[in-house]
Amino acid sequence: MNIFPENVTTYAGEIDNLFWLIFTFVAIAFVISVIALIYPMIRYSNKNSPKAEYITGEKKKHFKWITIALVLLAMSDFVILVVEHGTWDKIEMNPPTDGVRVGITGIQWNWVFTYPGPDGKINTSDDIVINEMESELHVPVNTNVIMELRSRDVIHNVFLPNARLKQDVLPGRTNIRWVNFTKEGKYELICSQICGVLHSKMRNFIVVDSKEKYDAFMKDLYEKHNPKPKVDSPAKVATDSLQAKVPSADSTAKK
Amino acid sequence: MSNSSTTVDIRQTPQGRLGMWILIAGELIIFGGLIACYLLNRIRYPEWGMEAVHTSTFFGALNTAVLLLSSFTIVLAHTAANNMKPRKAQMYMMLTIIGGLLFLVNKSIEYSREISEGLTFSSPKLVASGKEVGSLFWSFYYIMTGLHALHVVVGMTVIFIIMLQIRKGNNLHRVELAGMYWHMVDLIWIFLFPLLYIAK
Amino acid sequence: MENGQHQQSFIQKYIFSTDHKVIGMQYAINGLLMAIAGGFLAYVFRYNLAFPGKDIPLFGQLSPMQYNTFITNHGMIMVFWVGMPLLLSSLGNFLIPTMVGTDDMAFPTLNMLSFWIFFVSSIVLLLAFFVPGGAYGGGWTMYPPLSANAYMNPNPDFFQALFSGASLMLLAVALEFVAMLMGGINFVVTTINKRAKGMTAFRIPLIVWFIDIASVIFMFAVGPLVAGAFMLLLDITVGTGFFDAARGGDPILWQHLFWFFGHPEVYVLLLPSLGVLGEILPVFSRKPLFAYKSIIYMALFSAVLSVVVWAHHQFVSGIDPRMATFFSIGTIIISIPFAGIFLAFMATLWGGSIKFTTPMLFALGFIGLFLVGGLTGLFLGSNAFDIYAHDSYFVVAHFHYTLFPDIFFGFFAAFYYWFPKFVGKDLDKTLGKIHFWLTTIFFNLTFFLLFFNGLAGEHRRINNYSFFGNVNKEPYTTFEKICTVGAILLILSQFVFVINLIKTLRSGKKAAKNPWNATTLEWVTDSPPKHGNFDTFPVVYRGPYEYSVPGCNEDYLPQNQEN
Amino acid sequence: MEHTQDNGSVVYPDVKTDYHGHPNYFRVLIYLLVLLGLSLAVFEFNLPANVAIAIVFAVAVWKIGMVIRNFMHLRYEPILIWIAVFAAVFILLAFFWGVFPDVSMVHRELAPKL
Repeated sequence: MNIFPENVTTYAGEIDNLFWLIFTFVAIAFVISVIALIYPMIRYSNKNSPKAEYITGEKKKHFKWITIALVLLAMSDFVILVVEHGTWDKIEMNPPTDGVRVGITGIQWNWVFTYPGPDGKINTSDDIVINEMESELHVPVNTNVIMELRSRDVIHNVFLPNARLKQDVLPGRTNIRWVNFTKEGKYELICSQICGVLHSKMRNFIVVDSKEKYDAFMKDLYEKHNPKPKVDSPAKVATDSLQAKVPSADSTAKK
Repeated sequence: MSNSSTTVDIRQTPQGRLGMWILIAGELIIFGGLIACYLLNRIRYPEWGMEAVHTSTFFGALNTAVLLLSSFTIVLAHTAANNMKPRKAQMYMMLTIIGGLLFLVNKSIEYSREISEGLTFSSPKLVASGKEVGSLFWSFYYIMTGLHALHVVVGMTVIFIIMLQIRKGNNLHRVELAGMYWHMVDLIWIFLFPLLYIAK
Repeated sequence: MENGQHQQSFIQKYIFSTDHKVIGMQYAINGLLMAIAGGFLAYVFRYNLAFPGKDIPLFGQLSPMQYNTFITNHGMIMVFWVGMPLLLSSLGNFLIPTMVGTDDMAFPTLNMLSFWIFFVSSIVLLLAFFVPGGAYGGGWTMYPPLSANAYMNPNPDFFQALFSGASLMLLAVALEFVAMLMGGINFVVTTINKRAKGMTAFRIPLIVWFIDIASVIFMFAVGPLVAGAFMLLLDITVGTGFFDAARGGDPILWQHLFWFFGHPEVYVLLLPSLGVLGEILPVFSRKPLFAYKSIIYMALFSAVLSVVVWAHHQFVSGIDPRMATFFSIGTIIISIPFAGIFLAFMATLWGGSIKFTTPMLFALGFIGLFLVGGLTGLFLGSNAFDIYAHDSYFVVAHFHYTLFPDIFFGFFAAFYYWFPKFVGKDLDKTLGKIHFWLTTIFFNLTFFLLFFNGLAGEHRRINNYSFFGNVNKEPYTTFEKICTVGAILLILSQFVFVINLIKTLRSGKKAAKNPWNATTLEWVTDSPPKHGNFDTFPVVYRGPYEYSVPGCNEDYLPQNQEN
Repeated sequence: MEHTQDNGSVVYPDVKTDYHGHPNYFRVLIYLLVLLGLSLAVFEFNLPANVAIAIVFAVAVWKIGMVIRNFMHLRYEPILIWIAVFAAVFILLAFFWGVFPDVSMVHRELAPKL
């Protein structure tokens, strides 16, 4: 059944499978419960059973049915927890550390993409920043893409339906999430946390290129923007960090 | 069927005290939530120690002593009320209110000193010197002490109203309830004192 | 006992009354009026979703800002101004004094004050629609920095900021909390202190237990959020930086403060409704409530657990992943006591002699629909799947499947059941059944398909989905339309209820003292109970659910009947 | 001072029939003031900072305990009231524990320069 969007990443299938696993348990529980609800309605209706029995339910003989059901529920809960923890562990707790790094920064109401300069790191002086409406982030296929997620103003949420990934971005902290696309194409990157008036229009794209196309794209990008190589002198670093202490003008403008 | 006098009396604690305890538990959680937020940030920013230096331990200690003494007087008012001495209870309640006023006077002297030093929650001085994290300390300082001062005012009002009510010797059990609220105000301060004035 | 029959002026008797029944009525009326407001908002934005850009009948064009405002206030109103007054305050006020067998609440004046503060809070909330800038439109969770910066003026003066939508909403919520705190203190103290003679802990009807547990959860969990609301209010009005990352604050702290209360709030809404089921199912099955004591223990257990599961609303907020694991375990564990309670309710039916009256239909409908809502909670409770489903229509469908049966089915069941007692007239049975079937059918029509939209990747709080490729295709656009049609029909079918109400009030038959042959104490007194409830205080001899006791002439044994 | 009753019903405890006992309030006050002095004097002893702060907070908790037990007469109250007060503490601890990793263990980062 194709009730999910097309899955294009290494872990999207896992999340879908997790859904079907839970769905199996839930469907069984649902069917049993509905039978347990409907059957007595017919069997013990006023017509079919004019006199009720006196059952308080405190006796072991009667209460055992609930105990059995709860033990079964606890067991399926346990299975669900074990399986889902594997997926959680893979996606959130032990993300890979090697791969292409990109920066995604939420502003009202657009996603700003940051490609690393020649040093391969984000948030350094040689970054290439793309801040256009409906812009596209190019990433290579079959490679770990490490996304550094930040926000400039309010809380946004990076939502990649095809990758089954959702992550809030908060001002003041960096969240690192990863994704590994298995299929080339153009996918949506949506903001799914309400972020103001034009929240509904906050949508950009991730374009997954083959390795060759991606290399060519990066080469073009470097030529066009000509990122300055990073100056590593200690003095520069010191002034950088000093400047960093002063908050940007707009974040305090309200005050 | 029974007669009415015994039926409503199945109780362990008089209902006023019971209600008061629940209210106090609720208030403790409100303040506790604020204190928890402060502590979480205090642990996060060790540099707040530099800001806490500016609070005046002397005034803080003085205020603690004032509140402890006023707690003492209100509890004496409660004893007097128990002994059916409304005049004496009123006197002790008056002393408690004076204690509260003294507390507020101290507090306002403290505030004016700090504000004149430019230590406010949106202090341009702190922000300009790159110590905007320090201004968060002052935000917490003012909100915690301010909310507490508000409770002092409420407590004083309640004590004053009840002081008027017991004039004719009825409603004497309410003295204890007002006292409990006042003690709660006191014990919140007991915890705020080391938090803001001593731990530097 | 004190004689309450002396003459009172109209204002004393019906407006500033300290009588718990009048206050219960006031809460119910206020709640239902707010439900009309919430329902109208729902109609407007649902129409907009199905037919984006079209003129909405009775409203006109809906701008994106208005859309945000409407969804935000729909959530706020339905949870805090409909669910809370209808289930907690109204039922608590009506039932606690009558069921524990006393004349009034422990603190009647406080009780009156509670309602009037609540009334003011509803006015303040609605007032926000008419201030410059409009009501707040950033989601009912009010996450800063969006809410802290909601007033767009860069240098707001204090009063401008205070009368902005965001701070009015905060003020309204804070006032409502004060009202509910007062009510909660009253409920708990009344139950503990003013019980009738012989009313021991395990002879108290389940609904009284559950309302008290809910009140205790509410009073204990709301504290940090009150502190947080104060902090956010200062952020908006005077420019402190508690949630401003640039100045060392932390937006995630608000999320914790909010959900630390926000999740227990779900149980605050759920428990009174479960209590209603606990009263109705035994009466119409003519059978004791299955495992009454165990149900109470399970509820207490879940109450304790409810304060340590809150962060499952924040799985994708960037919280520590280890904590997320813990909260996931807690969330899935808390399903067990609630499953136990529902199973006990279902087991009550077995071996009974079921009469399908209107309240019973609503009670059974509640169980059936809540089953869907509760089971889909398992998907969202597991943190790995929540990465995908969070903030999607799956969540929307899930919480409507829990909260709608909870608030409305629970309330209607209680309404049809206790209306003869507290108003003194019999409601029309046929219209009641029509109301039930229409509500059930159209409710499912409205929300069931949204599960699929959510799984297809449709995220919440968007005013126009034609922008998004994954969901701007068949069948999802049709699903949206079906949902809207369902929502409109759902709202229209409530007119059956209104008609029934008007008809009954005008020409209803006078209700008997104990029309359902129930055992609890409220049925001992007249319908409607007079001021002071009982002629003589009842004495209790047995538990609340003694139906079909062997060797008994009648099939029920009232609590106050000596053998 | 017993407050439990023989047949589950008590007379309303008006102020004459004393509902609970009374500790020696003056002694309690002296203890409290001594403890206040101790928390001020701790820093004169040249203890390590952590130990000093631990002592100060221990003293604060001790003082709170004294006020709540003696002045507010918690020591004479039934178990239910103790549960209510400790539930408040439990809830705050739960909150603190749940938020600690997210606020106290995360270091602030400034907005990226764009």
